[in-house]
Amino acid sequence: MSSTGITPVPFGRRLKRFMADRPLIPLVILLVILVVILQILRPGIVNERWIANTIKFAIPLAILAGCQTMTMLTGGIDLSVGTVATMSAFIMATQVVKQDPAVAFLLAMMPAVLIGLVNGIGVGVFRVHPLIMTLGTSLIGTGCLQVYQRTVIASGAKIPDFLAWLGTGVTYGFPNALLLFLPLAALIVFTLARTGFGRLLYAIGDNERATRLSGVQYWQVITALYVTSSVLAGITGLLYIGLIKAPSLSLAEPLVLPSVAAAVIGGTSIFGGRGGYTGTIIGALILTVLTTLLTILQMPEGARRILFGLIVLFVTAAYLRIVEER
Amino acid sequence: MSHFLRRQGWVVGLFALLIVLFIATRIIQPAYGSNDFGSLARAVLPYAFAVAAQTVVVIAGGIDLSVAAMMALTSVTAASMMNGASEEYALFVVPFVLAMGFALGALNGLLIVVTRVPDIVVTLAMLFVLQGAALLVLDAPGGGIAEWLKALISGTVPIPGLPDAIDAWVPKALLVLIVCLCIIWIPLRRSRLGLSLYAIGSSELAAFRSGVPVKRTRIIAYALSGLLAAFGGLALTMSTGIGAPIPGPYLLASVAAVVLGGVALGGGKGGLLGPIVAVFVLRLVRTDLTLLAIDPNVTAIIEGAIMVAVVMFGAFITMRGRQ
Amino acid sequence: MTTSPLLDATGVAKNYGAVAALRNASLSVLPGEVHALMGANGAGKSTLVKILTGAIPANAGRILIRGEARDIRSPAAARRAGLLPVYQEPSLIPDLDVLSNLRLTSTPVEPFRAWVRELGIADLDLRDTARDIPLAVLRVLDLARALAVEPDVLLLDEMTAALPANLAEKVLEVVRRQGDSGRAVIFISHRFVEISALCDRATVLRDGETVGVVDIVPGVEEKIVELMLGTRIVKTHVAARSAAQKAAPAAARPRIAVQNLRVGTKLSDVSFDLADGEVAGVVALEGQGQDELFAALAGSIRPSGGTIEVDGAPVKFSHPIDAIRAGIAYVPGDRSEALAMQRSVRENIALPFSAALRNWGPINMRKERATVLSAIERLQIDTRAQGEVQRLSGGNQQKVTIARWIAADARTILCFDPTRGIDVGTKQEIYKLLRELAGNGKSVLFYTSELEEVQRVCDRVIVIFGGRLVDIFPVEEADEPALMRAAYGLPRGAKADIGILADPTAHASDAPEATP
Amino acid sequence: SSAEGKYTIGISNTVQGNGWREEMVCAMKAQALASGEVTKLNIAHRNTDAAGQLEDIRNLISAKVDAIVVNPADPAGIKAGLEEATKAGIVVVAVDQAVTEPSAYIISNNQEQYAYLGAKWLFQQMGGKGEVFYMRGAAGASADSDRDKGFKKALAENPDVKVAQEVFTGWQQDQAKQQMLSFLATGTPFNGVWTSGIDNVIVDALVESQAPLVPVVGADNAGFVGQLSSVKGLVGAAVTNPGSIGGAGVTLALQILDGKKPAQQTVLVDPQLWDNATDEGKAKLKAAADPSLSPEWPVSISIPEWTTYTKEQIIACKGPGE
Ligand SMILES: Nc1ncnc2c1ncn2[C@@H]1O[C@H](COP(=O)(O)OP(=O)(O)OP(=O)(O)O)[C@@H](O)[C@H]1O
Ligand SMILES: Nc1ncnc2c1ncn2[C@@H]1O[C@H](COP(=O)(O)OP(=O)(O)OP(=O)(O)O)[C@@H](O)[C@H]1O
Ligand SMILES: [Mg+2]
Ligand SMILES: [Mg+2]
Repeated sequence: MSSTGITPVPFGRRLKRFMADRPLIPLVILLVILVVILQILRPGIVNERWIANTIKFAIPLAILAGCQTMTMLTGGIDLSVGTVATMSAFIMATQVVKQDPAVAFLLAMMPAVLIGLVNGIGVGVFRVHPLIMTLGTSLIGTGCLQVYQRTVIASGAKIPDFLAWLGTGVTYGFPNALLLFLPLAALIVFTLARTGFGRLLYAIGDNERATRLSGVQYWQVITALYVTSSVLAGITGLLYIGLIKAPSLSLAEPLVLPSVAAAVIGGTSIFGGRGGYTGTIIGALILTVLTTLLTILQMPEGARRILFGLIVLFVTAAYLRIVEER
Repeated sequence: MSHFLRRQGWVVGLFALLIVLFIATRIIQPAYGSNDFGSLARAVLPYAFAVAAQTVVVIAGGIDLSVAAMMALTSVTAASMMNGASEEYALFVVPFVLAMGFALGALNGLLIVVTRVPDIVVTLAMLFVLQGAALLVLDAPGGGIAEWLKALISGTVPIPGLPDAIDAWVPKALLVLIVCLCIIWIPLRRSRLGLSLYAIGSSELAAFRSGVPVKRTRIIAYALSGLLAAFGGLALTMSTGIGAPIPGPYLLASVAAVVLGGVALGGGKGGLLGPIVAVFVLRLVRTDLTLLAIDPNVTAIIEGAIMVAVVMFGAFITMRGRQ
Repeated sequence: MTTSPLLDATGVAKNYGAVAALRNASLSVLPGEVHALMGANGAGKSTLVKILTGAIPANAGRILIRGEARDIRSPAAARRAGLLPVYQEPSLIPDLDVLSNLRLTSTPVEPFRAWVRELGIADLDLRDTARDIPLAVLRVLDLARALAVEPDVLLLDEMTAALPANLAEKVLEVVRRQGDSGRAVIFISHRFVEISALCDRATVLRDGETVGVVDIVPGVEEKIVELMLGTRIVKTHVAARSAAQKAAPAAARPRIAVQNLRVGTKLSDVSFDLADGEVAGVVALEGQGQDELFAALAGSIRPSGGTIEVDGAPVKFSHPIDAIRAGIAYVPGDRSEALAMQRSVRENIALPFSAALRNWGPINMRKERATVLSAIERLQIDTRAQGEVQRLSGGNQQKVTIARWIAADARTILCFDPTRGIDVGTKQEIYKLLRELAGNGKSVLFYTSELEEVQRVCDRVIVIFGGRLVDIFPVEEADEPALMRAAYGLPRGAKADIGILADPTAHASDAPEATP
Repeated sequence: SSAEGKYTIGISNTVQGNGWREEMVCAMKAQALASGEVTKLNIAHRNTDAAGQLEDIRNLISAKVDAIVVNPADPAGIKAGLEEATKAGIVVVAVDQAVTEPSAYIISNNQEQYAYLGAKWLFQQMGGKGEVFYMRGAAGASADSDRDKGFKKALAENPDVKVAQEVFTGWQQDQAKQQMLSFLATGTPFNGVWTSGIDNVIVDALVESQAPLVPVVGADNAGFVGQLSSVKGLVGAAVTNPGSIGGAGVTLALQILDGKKPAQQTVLVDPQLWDNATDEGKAKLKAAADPSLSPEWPVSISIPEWTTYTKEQIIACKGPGE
């Protein structure tokens, strides 16, 4: 160990360093391993239809996880995405019955913008902890949705054909949702890597005082961020209602914790300053495949949950081990 | 005095808020009496333990998303062990369940330290694991509990030397809460371990350089959290007489109360008193909303708004104080 | 001397990924000596201290304490072995009060109090939270805490770098006495005056290797510098400024005009001008209001009275962005305040480019690269570990904080103690840079805790004491004794010996009000 | 009771945001309004557990209501609170599920029977043999374990029917749909689906992935009932589990307050099964179908002997004094 001469680096170390420089590769490998396990357990399951289904369900999760990625980069978190998505989905499905779809869309996005704005102001101006702020607005949002729900019980709900097409449709084996997702994902990746706004997110998460001294106005960035996050969540809600086709008052709520998990599995630090969106997308895929894997396993529900927890922990730990230096 | 106010100002403010709420309650329902206060104390009990569990880890710079699942697991374990068993058997069950909470909490901490995965993820994974374990113990609500344990939190204790009128305002549940928290918190707060908890929460690097065994302290913080959550699980079983494998709404409530109680989510600051008072405030708000027969859907809006408003107010005065 | 070394480390190596922080360092310290550890920025001094005290594990090396091999894996273990460090960064727990910090490290309170008093801090309240204590005082508390447990080996990493002269003096005194009482002190500093006044021997590190151990005798400085820098150019004194430079023509109106500036109770009634093409020095003891002055000019805090004019127009800054828009950039003394440590050198330098709302869009990567590279070159930043700023050594980090504003082409730079903890070579570069900026018509306001720098860099000197501006010197009159006197609030020309002016605050009330 | 002989009724419910529960609460409000005997409803309606429900019940006791109608989070877990309420002279009626407190009156949907009825019909449709996809509710919920008993009873009567896969939907639409799609992707052959109330998304999943339409048994949710008449080739049955049981609970409470105690403490409302395989069933489905309702709402918005409100009233979802 003490020799400092130039000895050939062992293959294992080289491989590790290679992976550490390209953190996406180990993630993809983990994903492939899960798929292979699935295929071994249920030969034949990995077919075109299954892949399309997996992608369909991974996309809403991935977009919400994108909200988490961006907020987590600044050291925040957005727990209101579930409520926001549910709200816009529910409002869309109920308003489209009597309104023009475009009007319904605008109405559906209104609460998203509003909640994002409130979150942004709370976090950016009043410096409320994002966890508490977004939790609070999500409670308020849920309450408002319940009140709203009563006014539309009689009118029923309808899923606009376009959303159903986008949510569930498959063209040449590719889910139509990709038409929305691919540009969106590209935009997020580009924003984070190559725009001033993206830079600021990383810098703020790393050292907020330093950004202030460089002339960055925290509240502007944070407000823009939370509004963006909310709008993305709203869009996710519309996509999700197209996929599930049943508006309910808790539609997207179950996606919140997985969206945080997907971002973390994808390598974004919850303390801010580190991470990226491509990892998050794979994180979302990993979680979706894992859910399938556990669904088809024959075992008591309790054991299934234990396994889920352990695998999430293992995947994250393994990934960290690989990517971490030394 | 100024030190005291600067440090405890938030808690004092919360106390004032609590008193205002009590007065409001008496105005809304003039018949609100000692029995009703006893109900409040019993309602507070599981929340208070959940919040205490959360407080310890938050002070140490972490967060524990598995509190509610831990409560569910300890609760079903206690309920299924005591189901149909003798009264004396419970004397064994209680320490066993507490030890289990402590050990599982320590496991949380150990996983965080060993895997170096962020605490929020480890405890999220443990949330599923503990929930699963709870379902394996009892797949539906059930089980039983020793009568003496149930009796432990209902009614009041006659305190020698105090007139009955005052006795009546000291429900057993409140005493149990105070005693349990005091025997854990006061020695902790006074010990070097307690300081170490604050130290690693405030600055891990500085703590490490001050000779604090960071890993060990972190594990102990989570173990204590597990222990307190086990108290919470027991409290659930004590009040309902059964164990339910589905976790109750204690996770988010605990985080909210911790923040309302003046404990910074970054760690290193605050105490246990604030969060506990915050729990009383939140529960009393709920009582008032019920007494007022407010539309239940509006209740959610009000509860959310209170949370946001109080925290914003706190943030606002710290901002003012800084300038 | 036949005494065996108290601490003997040989062959210490430490790698961070591809970067070798230490290659082959050795250090041997005898009882009763004050041993200097010297080296340019990034030579590995701090790394060695951290390894010796168990804060980080070494990749290789052997450490003997009193002749015994000890495996020190944590600061706690080092403490048990009698090794006590004061690291380059304060290590009091920010959210605990001083008393709790003492309890945490089982430091006896009374000796601590005694040391604090000894070190020149008279009015410390042990119930104060560490976060609220100024940096310089924190450093002293760190030292007092180490002294209170009477360690065998005291390791001081740039202990005096952030201290004003009066406190630094006390520290040196105390350290000297430690050596005299048979203990050993490892002393890291970039200030030769301190080294020659204090130390018995010096170990010199270069690029992670021990390149020499020398006895401190008069005139050894040149040798040390040679060892430190190797083949690098040695000490090019900033040539006396040319007559043309000196006689910067008084512009029609000053770049910045400060009138009766007041900030709370910390700063009152300060007025001065800063012209284009000039470097104005600010000299003050610790905590005399200079922090507030810089913060107010940088838009970090709002002044409570007075006016600031930029190019003749009155301005009101409510956020640093306002100052930056007016062409005023601020380089704080504490680099952790200015840098996003996990981001790359490039992103840190380019940070101000993205600040304004209209620049949130796509970045022109090629243009940015060119700008950043030229700034890096101009400051000669060591970019071996440029992926993350936190991997740079302290001195290189400091350069990044300045490079940012060179790249942004700020017209006025407020430099707050930019040479704190920087090696001589780099210091020279920074002096040169500041002069160059002035030569290009920029203006610089320069606070320094090292008085000798004033003569090297400044055209004029502004002295602040007790929150008031007490004097403005032309640089010709600003020799060290004169500055020192002024810094203690004495009127120019008074002939008092500085050494006896123990308590600067005692003079606060009767400080004469000098008119500039 | 107040001067005009009118009552205040307290309501405690522990699941929020689910169509069935929302309908139940609306039925309570509508019935309270329609009865004309209630001055005020005092509703505690949130997501919580048995301990939280105890808190709500005790708050209602503090509020001095005349009767409490409760949908128990757990039959045994709220015994203490109900006992205290009775002691305080409050009439206690549990709806939807039974409670163990003997002094409480119970008007409940028979969950075991609910599952048994649907499963029996399903297994008949499958010809008494084959594989069934068993989609349960939320693991650990007491209604779910009651239904499991009924399902297992039917399974025991049909020894040739096997459970191909058992999953917990958590009563979540999205989870159920994903589970169905994953299951379809495995290619496991199956001959029927029994689902615990999350039904329309299941049919959607079958249709979208162009899988063979096996018989599906669900609940009488508006969406599913509509599908039973509209989706071509779908054979299925809706088992009623009326959320309007809440209205019945209010009626029972008012009867007791007025001194008309029922013969026994427990009144069970037995479920009905409407299938689209028989004409009789089809007629019932047609009568029940109500596309204007939210697809999550059960269509049985009233229970003839127990509720007196109109459809407009339950949809308006307004209680007395609103
Ligand atoms: N150089 C360092 N800088 C900052 N933090 C560090 C450093 N080295 C270690 N730590 C932190 O301190 C923790 C280790 O401290 P601790 O005192 O618990 O170790 P230890 O008890 O000595 O370990 P062991 O049990 O292996 O002897 C690490 O988890 C890490 O977070
Ligand atoms: N955590 C780290 N990761 C990567 N490289 C590091 C790390 N810490 C230090 N280094 C590198 O090790 C070298 C030595 O750093 P060190 O801080 O010991 O220098 P120093 O002699 O104390 O310099 P200065 O006088 O500027 O404080 C530097 O080149 C630095 O870039
Ligand atoms: Mg150093
Ligand atoms: Mg350094």
